[in-house]
Amino acid sequence: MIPTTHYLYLSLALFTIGIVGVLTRRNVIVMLMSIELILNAVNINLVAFSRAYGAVAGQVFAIFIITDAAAEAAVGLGIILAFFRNRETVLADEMDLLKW
Amino acid sequence: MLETVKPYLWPVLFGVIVVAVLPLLAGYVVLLERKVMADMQARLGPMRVGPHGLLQPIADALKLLIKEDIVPLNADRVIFWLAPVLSVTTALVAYAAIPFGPGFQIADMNIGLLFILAVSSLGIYGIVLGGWSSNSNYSLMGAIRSVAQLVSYETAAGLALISALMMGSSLSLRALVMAQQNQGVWFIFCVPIAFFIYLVASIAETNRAPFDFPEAESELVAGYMTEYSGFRWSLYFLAEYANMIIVASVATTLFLGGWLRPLASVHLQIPGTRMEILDLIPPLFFLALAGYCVLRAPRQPVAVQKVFMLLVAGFCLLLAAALGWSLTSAEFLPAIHGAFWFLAKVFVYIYAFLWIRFTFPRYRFDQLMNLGWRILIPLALTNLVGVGVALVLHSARGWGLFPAFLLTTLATLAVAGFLVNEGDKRLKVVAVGANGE
Amino acid sequence: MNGAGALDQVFFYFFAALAVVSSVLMVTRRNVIHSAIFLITALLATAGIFLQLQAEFLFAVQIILYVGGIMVLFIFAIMLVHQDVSLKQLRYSRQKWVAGVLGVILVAEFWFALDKGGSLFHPGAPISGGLQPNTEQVGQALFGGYMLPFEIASVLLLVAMVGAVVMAKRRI
Amino acid sequence: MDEYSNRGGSSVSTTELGADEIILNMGPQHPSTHGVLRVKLKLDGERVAGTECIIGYLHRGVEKIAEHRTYQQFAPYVDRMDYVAAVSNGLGYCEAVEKLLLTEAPPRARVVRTILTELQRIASHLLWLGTHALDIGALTPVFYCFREREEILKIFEKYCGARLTTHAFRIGGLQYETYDGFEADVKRFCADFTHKIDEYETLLTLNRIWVSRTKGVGILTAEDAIALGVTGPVLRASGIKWDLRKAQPYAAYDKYDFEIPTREHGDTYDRYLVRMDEMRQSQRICMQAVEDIPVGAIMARIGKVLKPPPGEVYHSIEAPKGELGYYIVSDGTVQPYRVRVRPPSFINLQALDKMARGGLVADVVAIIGTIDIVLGEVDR
Repeated sequence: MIPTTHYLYLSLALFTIGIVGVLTRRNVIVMLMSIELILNAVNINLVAFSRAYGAVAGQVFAIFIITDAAAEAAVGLGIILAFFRNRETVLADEMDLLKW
Repeated sequence: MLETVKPYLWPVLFGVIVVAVLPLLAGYVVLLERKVMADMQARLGPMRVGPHGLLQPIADALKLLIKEDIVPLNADRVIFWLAPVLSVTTALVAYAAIPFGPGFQIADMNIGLLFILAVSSLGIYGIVLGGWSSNSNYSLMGAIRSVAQLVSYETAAGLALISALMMGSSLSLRALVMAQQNQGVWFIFCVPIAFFIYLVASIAETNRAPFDFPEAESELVAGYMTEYSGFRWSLYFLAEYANMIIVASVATTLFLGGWLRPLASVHLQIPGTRMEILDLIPPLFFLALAGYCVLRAPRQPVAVQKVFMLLVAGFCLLLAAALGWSLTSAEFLPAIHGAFWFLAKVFVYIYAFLWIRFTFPRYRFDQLMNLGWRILIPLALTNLVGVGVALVLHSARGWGLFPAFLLTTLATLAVAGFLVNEGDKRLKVVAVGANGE
Repeated sequence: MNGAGALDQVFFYFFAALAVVSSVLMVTRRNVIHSAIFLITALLATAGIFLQLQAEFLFAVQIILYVGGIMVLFIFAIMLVHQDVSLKQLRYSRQKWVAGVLGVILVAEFWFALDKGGSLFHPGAPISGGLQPNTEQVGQALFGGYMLPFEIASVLLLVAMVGAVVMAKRRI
Repeated sequence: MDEYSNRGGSSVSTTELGADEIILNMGPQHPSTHGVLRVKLKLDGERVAGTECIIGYLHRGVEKIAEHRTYQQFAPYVDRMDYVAAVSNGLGYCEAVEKLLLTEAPPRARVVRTILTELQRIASHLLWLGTHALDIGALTPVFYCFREREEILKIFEKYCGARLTTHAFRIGGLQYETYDGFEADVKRFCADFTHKIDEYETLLTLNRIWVSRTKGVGILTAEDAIALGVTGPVLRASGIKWDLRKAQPYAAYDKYDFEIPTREHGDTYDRYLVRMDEMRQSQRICMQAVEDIPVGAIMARIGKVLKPPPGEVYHSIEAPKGELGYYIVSDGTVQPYRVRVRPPSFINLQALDKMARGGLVADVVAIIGTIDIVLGEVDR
């Protein structure tokens, strides 16, 4: 039996990598992908606990999180595409005007 | 340790069989396609390699293997290499869940259908990455089109499959077939509209005409595989045909009764024995085939071909013998005959694919999207409600299965008529608009 | 330890290593498409972990929705935006050192918490068969106790859909 | 040189959204440009914002060659322009030279010419139908069309020994008498052919996909058609009843009863219907003509060396693709001073931009098919 804490360590690793990705990369698409990674790390936690406590709630919440991720990706990518059409860039530090 | 490994032995063996036989099967599906096409187009098709072109797939495979492998300049080499492999892998993995017969299934998963859907949704990456990494306009446009197409039609296909799930109330493919056996009816007779939607959506999902946009030759040359050649190209080809067999298998399992014999609940026995008359069909079919081959053998032009024709006849005889022998054994009867009926149904489904391909012109891309989003998906949703209503009528109100489904099917058909009518009206508006410009 | 358990462990550590390695590569690759491919690998590895945790339904949902849906959307978007240029640009923004330090601090913090407090979890003895039959259990929970959140999630999706259309459409 | 950059199918990807338009090069090696037409498409997403035809890949200088050949020697060259309708090309040229010589072919020759030309029209339309359907994705009609076209080519082969570039006619009449059984062959073909057209129509005319791919696609209004000088079925599909066989009868067309099929919308579907009806009419003409072929000479008395009087002549006929005109200037020698050909495909191709603009990429393929071009004729 694998101890629950191992899942948590894995989740921690993915979470941190995701955070570092969001903070360091300039490309907004990669930032969005890093956020997906963070959500994914949370899912591992939820499912691991769901298994450990024998409660299905964790899995249900994981499904909600995936739903959320889908919504986030759709809107986020929509914004990126709209932005790219107008400004020809997908770099976060070049998005520095409130109006053009 | 041996005890741990033991339960995996049979599945691994089945897996090896599937992986080994499938490319060959795909090759012969190609031959079948060419022969059917030739038949419909008043010509003969491949006739040179082997009698009636029976060795053509092997010759083609050899030719593709020794062809030069061209990688375009500035292509992303790793992904260019990876993409076709990905395509084939996902296509093959999906076979893990398919029950070819009551005993012949690699893994009976409790999420079998979801597994197939999940794995085949991964197949998109093979196309997308291949198109992107080729560094060519045609490939990229083919890839983008294919993504849009697959994503849209997966929705319709999934919704159509759900109605079969509701009938069988399980996700395990084996349980679904058993449900059809227990209820004594193939689900296609209960939910014909769902079957139709799945038929259309599965043609679109496997990129076959009239929805073959990712590789529309008159527009995009060869779409995502424009830059591929030789063995990698043949991997894509294999994946395409493997996918065709998968969607046909899924449709067979969910709608056409899987490995069940037609009229499975009719037990007409030959007087004096336990054998059923209907079970005699498979061995007799192969006997007839063997007889035909023997008759044709002397007419072949070359000695080698005569021998080969006789070999084919012997092979058919062997199959007939196996099918006939299994009649005497209660243990093997369902297994061997099940596989026969399953494959027969799969081929009928594939034949429908081919028939449609050679009859219809190609849709335009926007028309394809309209069909998917404005007709098929609303229709699938309506159908889902209809199936729910019918099931409630059946189980809670005590209606017969057929009256309940007849009612809802007619209602869904009315919705379909309405949707198509609206679509036509919109088309007219568009045409008038174009005229006005 | 019996064989099945050993297999279980092999799967877990394999998938865990795969997930971590590919997510590191995802953050560090210059080519956005490569990043996306490594994220896909990480998500597939996570799906493997779900399977190992006997959450089969979630395994399928993860692949169908995440890998087959969301990531396809990402790749689609990457193909639509000009990506040749990004190869020549700086990968990381100026605050990368600050971010790195913050990341290390975060890891240390959580690690400390897990290390000290991990034993405080008192899970009951895991149910031997997992939550079986998994799909039915999840379904009943979803349409039973979690009906309202489910409906709210569907409204969320609708809003997101409208939002995405508004964003992406050139002329409405 | 032009605003379009020179990007081929294998160049870097340019489908980014930011740049509003991309350039896609169709051809000269593309499965559906019917030979070596090169079309530069300016695309706004999938919409066509503009097209530019680049032609000349098949240019052989046919008109210049004519100036160094005698009148008879040049006759085989005209077969190589519209090589799928060689008989019609030959008819136009022979009649033009005959006009220049102030002579006429004898009645028997004219009737045989009419029959062969109408058969050629059917063959040309069949080739068009097959390839057009293939472009739109219907794989099967092309084989049916070729099956019937084969019968026509067999008749040609029996008559003059060649199937494609026939050189069937001579200036002043015919070289060969018809073979035994010519009438029977033509009658048999015509009798069968009615059912065959119905067969094609069952495959396509009411097919939903075919209708949705062609109706409202590539609309050419009557005014535009006239302004662009478009002729043939493309013009008649826009609603203008103009057919040289009726307007200025040549060969033996004034003797036969036939109609000029027209439609009014001027879209791809109408052009399809017009050509289908034209095949029926051609079959009708053949049936009438073969019933009574006058007996008599097949060659006018014009002598072996042709020296037309100085002057010029313009003679045009209704080729399968439209008005095929020959403008010949004679300086009294054995060689023409100048020959100018007005090929129908070349003029009709000008309408491509008008029809394709605002449509989708897939429509361009349909529209190129519906114009029915032969690059040998466009480039000459």
